[in-house]
Order: sequence, then structure tokens, then C-alpha cells
Amino acid sequence: MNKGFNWVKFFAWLSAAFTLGMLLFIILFILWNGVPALSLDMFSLKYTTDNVSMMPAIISTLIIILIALLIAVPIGVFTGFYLVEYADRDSKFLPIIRLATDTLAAVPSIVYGLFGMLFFVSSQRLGLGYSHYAGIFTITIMILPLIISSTEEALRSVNDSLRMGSLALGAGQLRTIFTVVLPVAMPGILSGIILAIGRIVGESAALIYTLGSSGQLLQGLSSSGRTLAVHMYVLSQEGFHVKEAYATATILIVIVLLINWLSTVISRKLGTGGK
Amino acid sequence: MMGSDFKETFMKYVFMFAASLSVISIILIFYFIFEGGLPFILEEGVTNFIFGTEWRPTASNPKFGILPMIVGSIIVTLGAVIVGVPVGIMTSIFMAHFCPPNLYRFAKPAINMMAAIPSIVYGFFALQVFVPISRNLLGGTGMNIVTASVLLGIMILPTIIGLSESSIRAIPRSYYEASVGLGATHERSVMNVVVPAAKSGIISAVILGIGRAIGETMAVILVTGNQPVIPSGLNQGVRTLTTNIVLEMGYASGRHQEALIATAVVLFIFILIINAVFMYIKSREGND
Amino acid sequence: QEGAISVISREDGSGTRGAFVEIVGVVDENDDDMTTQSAAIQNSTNGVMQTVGQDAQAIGYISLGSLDDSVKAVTVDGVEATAENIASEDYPIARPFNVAWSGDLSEVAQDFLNFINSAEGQAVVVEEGYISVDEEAPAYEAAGVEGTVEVVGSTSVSPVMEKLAEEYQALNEGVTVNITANGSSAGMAAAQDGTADIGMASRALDEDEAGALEHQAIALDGIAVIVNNDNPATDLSLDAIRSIFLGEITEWEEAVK
Amino acid sequence: MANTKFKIQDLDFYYGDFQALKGINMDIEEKLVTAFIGPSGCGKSTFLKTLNRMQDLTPGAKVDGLIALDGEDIYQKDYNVNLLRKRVGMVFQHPNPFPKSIYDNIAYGPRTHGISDKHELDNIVETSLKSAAIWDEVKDKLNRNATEISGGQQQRICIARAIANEPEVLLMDEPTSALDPISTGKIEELIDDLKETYTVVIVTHNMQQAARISDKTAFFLTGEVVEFDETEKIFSNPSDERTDDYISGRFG
Amino acid sequence: MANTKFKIQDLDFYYGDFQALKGINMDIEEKLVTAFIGPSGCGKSTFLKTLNRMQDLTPGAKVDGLIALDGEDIYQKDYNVNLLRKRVGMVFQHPNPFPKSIYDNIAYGPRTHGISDKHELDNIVETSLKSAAIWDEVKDKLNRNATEISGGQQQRICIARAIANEPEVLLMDEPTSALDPISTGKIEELIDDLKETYTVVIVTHNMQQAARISDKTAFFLTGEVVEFDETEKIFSNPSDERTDDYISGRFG
Ligand SMILES: Nc1ncnc2c1ncn2[C@@H]1O[C@H](COP(=O)(O)OP(=O)(O)OP(=O)(O)O)[C@@H](O)[C@H]1O
Ligand SMILES: Nc1ncnc2c1ncn2[C@@H]1O[C@H](COP(=O)(O)OP(=O)(O)OP(=O)(O)O)[C@@H](O)[C@H]1O
Ligand SMILES: [Mg+2]
Ligand SMILES: [Mg+2]
Ligand SMILES: O=P([O-])([O-])[O-]
Repeated sequence: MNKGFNWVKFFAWLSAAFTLGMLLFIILFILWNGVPALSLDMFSLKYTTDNVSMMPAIISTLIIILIALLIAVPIGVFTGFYLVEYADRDSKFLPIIRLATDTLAAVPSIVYGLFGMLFFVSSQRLGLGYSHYAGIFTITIMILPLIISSTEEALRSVNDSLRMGSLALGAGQLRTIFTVVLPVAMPGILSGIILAIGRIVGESAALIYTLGSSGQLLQGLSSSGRTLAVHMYVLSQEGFHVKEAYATATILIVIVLLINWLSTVISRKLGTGGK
Repeated sequence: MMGSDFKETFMKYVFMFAASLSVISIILIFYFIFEGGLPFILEEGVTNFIFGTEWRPTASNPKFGILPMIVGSIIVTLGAVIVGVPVGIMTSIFMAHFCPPNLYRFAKPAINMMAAIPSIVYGFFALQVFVPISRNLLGGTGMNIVTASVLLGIMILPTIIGLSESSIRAIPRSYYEASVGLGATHERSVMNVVVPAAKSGIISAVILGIGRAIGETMAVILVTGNQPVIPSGLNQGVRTLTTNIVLEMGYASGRHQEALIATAVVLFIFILIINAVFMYIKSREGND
Repeated sequence: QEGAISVISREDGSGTRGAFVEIVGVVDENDDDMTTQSAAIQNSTNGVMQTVGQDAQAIGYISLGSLDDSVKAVTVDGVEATAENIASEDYPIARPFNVAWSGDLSEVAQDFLNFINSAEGQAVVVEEGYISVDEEAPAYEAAGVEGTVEVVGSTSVSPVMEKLAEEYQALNEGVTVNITANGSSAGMAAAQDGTADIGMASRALDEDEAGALEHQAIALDGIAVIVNNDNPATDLSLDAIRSIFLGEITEWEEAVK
Repeated sequence: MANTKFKIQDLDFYYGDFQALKGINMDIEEKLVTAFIGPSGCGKSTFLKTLNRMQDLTPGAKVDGLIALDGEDIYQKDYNVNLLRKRVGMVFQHPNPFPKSIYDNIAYGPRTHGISDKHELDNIVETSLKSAAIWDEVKDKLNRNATEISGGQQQRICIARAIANEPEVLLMDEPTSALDPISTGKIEELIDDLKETYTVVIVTHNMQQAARISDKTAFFLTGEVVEFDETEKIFSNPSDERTDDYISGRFG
Repeated sequence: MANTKFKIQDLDFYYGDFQALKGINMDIEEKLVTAFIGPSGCGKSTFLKTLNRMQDLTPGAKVDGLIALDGEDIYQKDYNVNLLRKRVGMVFQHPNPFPKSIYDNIAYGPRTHGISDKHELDNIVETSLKSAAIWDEVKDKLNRNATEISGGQQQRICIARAIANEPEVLLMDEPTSALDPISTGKIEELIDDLKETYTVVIVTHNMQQAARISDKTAFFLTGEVVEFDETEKIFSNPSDERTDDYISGRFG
């Protein structure tokens, strides 16, 4: 039993090496193709067909992330509050919400795109047109289940003794949740937010039919635009700007890395129990 | 005090309302997709649509049979499972029980990052790297079931790894200690005691991975060949339900467009079935 | 070149494909598209170029405006795909780029359309490698309008549309043109329900669309038949191309005679 | 003779179908230390938590009978539970300071009940920490996170946190069972001081502890109070045979 | 006089910088029950886990000194730790059966050590469950998941699981502290039977329990062994004042 070749260890290492090797390979592939194509021009504020600047796309991406989070985080966190702190364990509403969030989490992005087009964009319904509004609303629904499930998990992992401690001092439930439970659950919620940002950054199918793909700097939330992923998609489509598409992917990877790094910094701050 | 009571009740309803928003959202999505696609399916005939093997949407006598796409989705998803599940589970075991802390600090965010790389990037990568290899090994265009399966298998890794790692970590350490205390090796303790105990969590992870695989579009579209034909071998191309929609949505109009929304309805039903299995497994876990 | 041919086609509904099968004759007696079911489908010009660019056995077709040296265009019955040959109708495979709008066009949108149809507009078209629809177009005079024009539709049309918009905006500082490229049908739908001022299509409008919208061609686009750079073939007959895409010829030996 | 602080009459308690307390009658007297002893699972904690209605939080819990605080039924309709819990403070078995600064832990209760004046809060924090005999140990690190100090200190912080609310009664559920002997000694001394001001009810597993610190002791067995009397009497000359068996270690 | 099973000489133990055991010397004799008592945090569990090298799993743990089993240094290089843990079985404070069938729980150890014959396994399962005095309660439900039975039964399953490995020594860390009095009684009886065959070392918080079941008792305080002697002597006439203070409840 203790002798011979250790297959389990071998396969565990091999699989991890495969996974991480693949990621490294993909990143190198992008950098290889993308870095040579990078130029200062690609960051000018104005998009033209010559510079195919990604600056408007970077700005739109950030705005969409920000607003989608501003909407989805409170809704998601409040839903988590309801599920964990209020609903009875055997409430009938609970499995319905769970079914809804599980299904939302599994809906393919192209279906979100179709829905967004039929509901938000089409003038027969909300008539928002191809716009940041339509894109943001669609993406908000898409990330909602991520926020809900990570909040729920984070809240459930907060030791009940803290809730008891607060309630026993005569604090109401609201005060207990906001001042005692929420701060402790914060790192967990944050990691859900990071996942959600990743989802937004990587999304294209759902946005092409809602946000549209205008390359220009947005003039307001009712104008169309593109995120970096959509920018990449559009640049690559006709074969005119494939190199620039890789350059965009390079920047996208850098942004994802930054967000990941930022999140570890923040959760380390939160983890040490802010002072 | 009266005021704080009011606030408590009021906020409770605010939270309840927030919770109901996801239910409202899913109903809206359900409604609009079904409203767009269901009439077409009924008109066309459920059997013609689901079991028809010919897809010629723009012919003068159009044929809207999506069986090839249903088969395509199932085969490619199965392939993704064959590639992604063993690697994913072994990697998650690695992450939870074999990974040196120094490596972990780098590997964990790396795997999170894998989930945030846009699908198109995966697609470009596979088209440039996997397709030529596949063409050399299997012949044909290289855009085939195997290529798509490998690509999807890789794309579902972060989903599977993340969830199964956390379910493996959730297993009380006391199980592991008991096994080691009986003289079992680290490997045996992990594989025979800890991993089986995390079974239901791992299965959930796999099911979520399957959902991801079925729903993936922008990457597969570049490497599956997209032929709307039931394949006769692994080196044949296939078209999946999602790629069928994305391929033609931009250029379809009239009944063709309705047929694509109807394809989304079928896709939706697939997702619901997978979810039902997921819920069933979760509920069984609850009763254990 | 020898061995099996890898046929690469575009998706059903694509404007490029529609024009290609119609002109080459990859159709049956009802004019129905009969492209071999074993053709691999790519849904973008770039997808076709990349696939053909790395597969020595492959053949495909793309918009002439996108052609670069990653692939090789063959001559068709000895005629090279160039703007002149298309304009002179010596090279047969080409298709129109259409724009469409519903009756009440806004002032800015109308002015933009005027620009496209002007000598200046058509010069842009030619410069980008497409073929002008009107050699004697009148000169454009800026009308001093202001506002926003939403243009939605074909991915193939949008690169030239972006150029046109740029030139136009240079002449009309107060106008913003937003271009969304997500497919001809999306463009026609957007034009019909007012989401867009102008729709773009790289295919002919279908009956419903043509009934609801006013439309016109703004340029002609040649379609180049491409093969891998390593493929020694330089010329294919229209018949051979037809047979290849019908799936009647499957080996390179038979295609290049 | 002291006044009756809590009057309990015919109290039954159920977790769903399971009856955890059966017909409890007891008067808890003001400014005395009352100890509850008994084997594991006999209902000591359950009973303690009915006194500040923490049991309201247990799904399926049901209370029958009367519990009166200063003569007023605490289970009556529209009774202000938050105020009750301010008046009847609680200290738990495992120290559960909030993961906030020591200062914020102590100030939490007063802030909850409407005190926001910085100066007043400073005062409360200082006096509470002094009453809990931990002021000297922490006065220089009030901004330190309360979860980063030793278990025994944490438990005294929890006691200080309860005291800061100026409660009338202090309920303690095995407050020293997770602590080392030195910390335990400190807390026992502290309890002795506290009874000058507060009514203390303490659950303990440790019979020596009950004997050392309490004035009256109740012995619980399977949901019933077998015997409730002066601590001295219980430990020297119990009237019930089962009490005798238990305290002499024949079971439990 | 019995044989020495474990010989411990000058044992120091560190968790990182913290020294948890200081110069322990002790001979643990064969086929006797040895009990470790002492206040919380004094190092009882730490010491117990050095005996089967479970401490190898604690990051930063460091052992200094000699522990010999049957005269052989168990911390020597290339010592077969898995075999050591087979010979020195362990039962934990909280029952921790694997979430597998009762049968598979018992068969796990033998299978680990190379037994795969069905008939032989059946035999081992039956004898082990009988030795752990639980055969009659579970013989009809060997396929039942072991986590679905009562806590007391679970703990006996864990004991049976350890016995199935045919160990020479059985280490138990507060095996009854999570159990009700009736289950506790059963396990105490069981320990009495086990010492016929095994050397038993038991950590307990409950002094009555130590007095009832052990032959020798060691009293630990802050990482040191204050006194190690016949149980009777320790409880009737301890030589160290601190031992006396502890067992008579003056602290802890
Ligand atoms: N939330 C609950 N739901 C159902 N039963 C419960 C619950 N809490 C406790 N019980 C049961 O009620 C009985 C009394 O429990 P309680 O916690 O009051 O005992 P205790 O005397 O405090 O024991 P210990 O000394 O172990 O803390 C026990 O049988 C216990 O299993
Ligand atoms: N993994 C660890 N890392 C650091 N210190 C530890 C660790 N485990 C225990 N200690 C410390 O070592 C000392 C001895 O702990 P040990 O668990 O052996 O005590 P014990 O006598 O078993 O107490 P108890 O009766 O509470 O189980 C304690 O001060 C404890 O805080
Ligand atoms: Mg209790
Ligand atoms: Mg211990
Ligand atoms: O071929 P297109 O439809 O993309 O122009």
C-alpha cells in the first residue's frame, strides 16, 4: 500500500499542471500576438477607423461594471439577507427563489442577449434601443445570481454566536445585520463581486444584441457602445483589425489581473478586521 | 421605539422585494423567449422541429429540423465532460490537499482568472492551436467534435475546480484525521474518505460545468465546423443549439428568426432539465 | 494540389453567401441554396480567412475588401477579382451593400444619406476597395445639420460605413453617427421599429422588409474565392467552384484540370 | 429576604414536539447568584434562554406558562423584547466578541439604545471595562480587534459589553467552560463583585464552581427542576437522592 | 509488574515558538488504563497526539526528546508511520465515523492494511463490533450510513473501527465528553473490558471518570506532568499540593 508509484499524487499534479499550463499558454498566446500590435494610438479618446482606439470601450466597460454592480449588489445582498436572515427554513418562497437564481445562473448568455433584445431594446417593449441602459440591465440580471449565491454563502458562514451576541444586547434584527453580520460577510460577498466583474468583462454574446457595438465614446447612457470584449469581437469579424483584436485581449487580461490583485488586497484588508 | 419597529418591518419587505426580483426576472425571460419561439414550434409541429434532421432555413421550401443541433450539443457537452471532469476534479483535489501554500497563492487567482477570459479569446486560441493539431491527427478540416470537446473541457475547468474545491474543503478535517489515525496514507485518506464525502458537492460542480458547456457559444463557433448534420464520426463537425442561434441570428428574418428563437426555447428546456437534476441532487444531499 | 478539399462556407443568411451561391449557381432548380452540408461554416470573414490561411486543403470566399496576403485569391475563369473587373462585369461574383430606412427619415439622417450618395461619399467607397454604384454622383454640400444618426446592421457593411461616417462628421461637426454591427437582419428590424435611423444589409431585402422599408445600394462588394497560400492552384473555373461547393467535386485533383 | 426578580410558574417548553422543560416553578431573587447544574441535555441552557426570550429565535420553539420580570409577564403581547434584552443581559459559553475594536464592542449596546455622545460613550466603556476587571489589561489597546486577544480576555470583554447596557440581570451560560484556570479564577472573582449590583444567573457544568460562587443552586434533570435551594444545603445535605448521586459523581 | 509499552524521556513539544510540553518523562505500561487529567490547555491532547505522531500533521509542530514504543524510537528516521498508527489506534473527542456504511467504516482499516478477502473482513467486522459492545445494536443495519446513528453509537463505531486494526495501544481523547450519561456509562464499561487486550491511554476532563476507570493517572499543568502515579494514590493522597487543589475543585 505504501510502496510503489503514487498514482494519485501523480495525477493530481498532472491535472493541475495541465490546467495551469493551459492558462499560461493562452496568456502567452495573447501576449505574443497582442503586444507587438499595441500602440499609443489605440488609447486615444476618439475612435477612428484608423486608430481603432479601445479607449471608448475601456470607458464603457468600466461604466457598465460600475452601474451594473450598483444595481445588482444591493439587490443581491438584500436577497441574501432575506434568504438567510428572514425566511423560515421551510418557507415556500425559499425553493422558488432558489429555483429562480439557479436557473438564472444557468441561462446561456446568448439567451440573455435575445431576451435583452426582445425586452429592453425593441421599441415594442421598453424601447431603450441599442444603449448602455439595455446592456447594463441585461448584464445586471446575468450577474445577479452570482452575487446572491456568494452573499448567501457568506452570510451562512457567519457564526450565529455573533447574531446572538447582538440580539442579546437588545439590538434589533436590522442593526444586527448591518453592523455585525454584514462586515464579517464582506470578504465572501466581495469574492462574488469579483466573479461578477469577470463575467461582465468576458461577456460578448449578451451585449452585442443589447449594448450594440458603436465604437464611439458614449455620450450618455442612452447611446450605444461596446465593451472591450465586444470591441475585440467586432475588430476580428471582418479581418481588418485582427492584430488590434489581440492587442485588446492583452489589455483585457491586464485589467482582469488588476481586478484580481485589487480584490486580494481588499479582502486581505477586510480579513484583518478593519480598524 | 415604534419607529424602529416600523423600520424593521419596512426593511423586511424591502428585502423580500429584492428577493422576488430574481423570480420576476426569470419569469420575464421565460415569457419573452417562449412568446417568441413557442408559436413557431406549435405551427411547425413539435416532432418536425425537434426530430427533423434537415436544417435549410432559407430554402423556398424551408426545413427547420434541429435534431442535428440537439445531437451536436449533447455530443460536444459529453466530450467536454470527458475532458474537463477528470482534470477538473483532480485539480480541485490537488488544490485542496496537495498544493504547496506557495504555489496555491498563485494558482488560486490564476484559476479564478481563467473564468474571466472572454470566450472569443478561447476561440481564437483554439482555432490557431488546436485545429491544426486536430487536422493533423484526425484529418478533415480539424474543426470537429474532438477539438470542440477539448476546448469546452478546458473552458469548464474553472467552474468545476472552484466549486469542487470548496466542497472538498468543507469536509470536516476529523474524517481525514480519523483515516490517518488508522494508518492510511495521505493519498488514501484523501481519495477514499474525503473525496467520497464531498461527492454531492462535486456532482453539483460537474452539473454546473455541463450547464456552462451547453450554453457556451462564442468560442465553440470558431472550431466546431458548424455543419447542421448528424455526425458520423469524431472527426466530423457538428453544430450546437447555441451556435445555431448565434450563427444565423444576425442575418435571419421572418420565420427563420422565429426558428432561432424556438431553438432558444429548446435550449432553455435543456437548462431546466439540468437544473432539475441539480435540485434533485441537492435535495437528496439535504436529506442525508 | 491533391487530396480532399476542405470546403469553408458562410452561415445561412449571410449576404456574402447569398450572393456567392446565387452567382456561382450553387442552387437547385428552385434557386434554393444547395451548398454541401459537409462544408464547415464560419460566421465571419475573419473566420473564413483564418481557416483557409492555415489549412492547405481549404477553399472559401470572402468580401474582396477584406482580402490580405494571409490567403490567396484565385482568378475565376482567368479573371482576377479587382474593382475594375467587377465594374466592367468581367469578374462575375459581387453583391450590393444596401441601406434601408422607414419612410420618415430625420433631417440629419437624410443629410448623411445625401453624403453617401454624393461624389465625396462614393470616393470613400472606391478608396476602401469597393465599387461605386454611381460614377457621376453630385458633389455634397454641408447643410449645417446637428444631431445623432443611429446606424445598425451588417458587419460587412460597417467598416465602409465607419469610414463614411468619419468623413461626414469631419464636414458636420455637430453630428454623431453611432454604428452598431450585429447583422443585416438586426439592422432591418432596427430600421423598421425605429431603433435605428438607417439599417445596413449585405444581402437583398426579403419581401416583408422591402415592403416596409425604403432601400438603396450604396456600393458593390466583390467576393473573392480564396485558397491557402501553399496551394499551387491560381485559377479555377466557375464550373469547378460550383461543383466544389455543391459537393460534387471533393478532390483537388478533379478541381484543377 | 431579597426581592423576587424573576417569577417562573408552571413553565413548559417545547422544541417542536420535544418537551425540553416540564413544569418549572422558580423564584430568582435579586442581587444573588443563582446557579443551574445538571447533566448535559437536561435543559439548563434552554431555561436560561427563556428568561430573555432568546428562544424566540429558535424555529418551532414554544413556551407555556408564566415568566414575570419585576411582576410583569415578559411573554405578553407587544412586550418590548429589545428593551427586555437590554435589562436582562447575557454572556455565552464561547466568548463571542464582535470582530470590531474593543471600544466598539463595549459601545455597541449603548449606541444601540441611543447613546451617541462621544464623551458619554468613553465613560461607559471605561466603567464597564473596569467593572469587568479588564480595564488595566486593555486600556492601551482599545482600538485593537477584540478577536485578537486571549479567550479569557475575550470573555471578560463580553461581560463588559453586557454590563455597558446597564442591565438588571446577567445570564451566563457556562461562561468559563472554554477558559483556562487562571481566566476562570478571574471571572469567578468578577461574578462575586457583580452581585453587589446585578442579579446573576449562571449555568455551569462544574459543580465546584457552583459551590464556590452561587448563593442558590437549582439541579436540573431531564427537563425538570429536581431541587432548588441554598447552595450550601444542596452540596452538603441535598434532600433528593438524585441530587446526591449527581454531585457525588455517581453519574454525569 | 507490567511491561513498559511507551517510554517517554525528556519530551519537549513546540507549536512554532510556543512550547506546549516541557520535559515529560513517563512510562506507560502494557494492558493498563492510563488517564491524563488537568485543566484545559495544559497539553493533554498535545501529548496524546505525539504518541502516534498525529502531530506530524500540524504545521510548525516540533518534537524534542525520546518516545519509544516497545523500545524502538518512533521518531527515528524512516520509521514507518502508517504502521505505527495501525499499532497505536486513536479515538477522538467528537465521534467521527466516515460517511460510509457501518461495515465500510470498520473494514476501512483492515482494507488499508491489505486485507481484501470478503470472508475475513466479515469476521473482523463482527468481532470488532462485538468488542466495542455495539454488535447487537447494529448487526441488522451494517449497510446503514454510520453518520445516521446516535452519538453514543457513533463513538462505539469509532472504537470498533480502531479495534479492527488490531492495535496494541488505544489512545482516547475525551471520548465521552460529547455524549449523554447513558452512552458514557457504556463506553466506560467497554474501556474496562478493553484493557484485557489493549493498552489504553485516555484523556478526560471528568475526574470522576478518571477515578472510575483508570489504573494510573497523570496530572498535567501548563505543559508539565505534575504527578504521575496509581490512580488511587492520586485521588486519595496526592503528593503535590497542586494536584490536590485541582482534584478537590479549588481550580479548573
Ligand atoms: N434547537 C433545538 N431543537 C431541538 N432540540 C433541542 C434544541 N436545543 C436543545 N435541544 C434539546 O433540548 C434538550 C435540552 O437542551 P439544553 O441545551 O437546554 O441542555 P443543557 O442542559 O444546556 O445541556 P449542556 O450542558 O450540554 O449545555 C436536549 O435534549 C437537547 O437535545
Ligand atoms: N495547532 C496548535 N497551534 C498552536 N497552539 C496550539 C495548537 N493546538 C494547541 N495549542 C496550544 O497548546 C496548548 C496545549 O493544548 P492542548 O490541546 O494539548 O490542551 P488540552 O490539555 O488538551 O486542553 P483541552 O482540555 O482544552 O483539550 C494550549 O495552550 C493550546 O492553546
Ligand atoms: Mg447548555
Ligand atoms: Mg484536548
Ligand atoms: O456576409 P455578411 O452577411 O457578414 O455580410
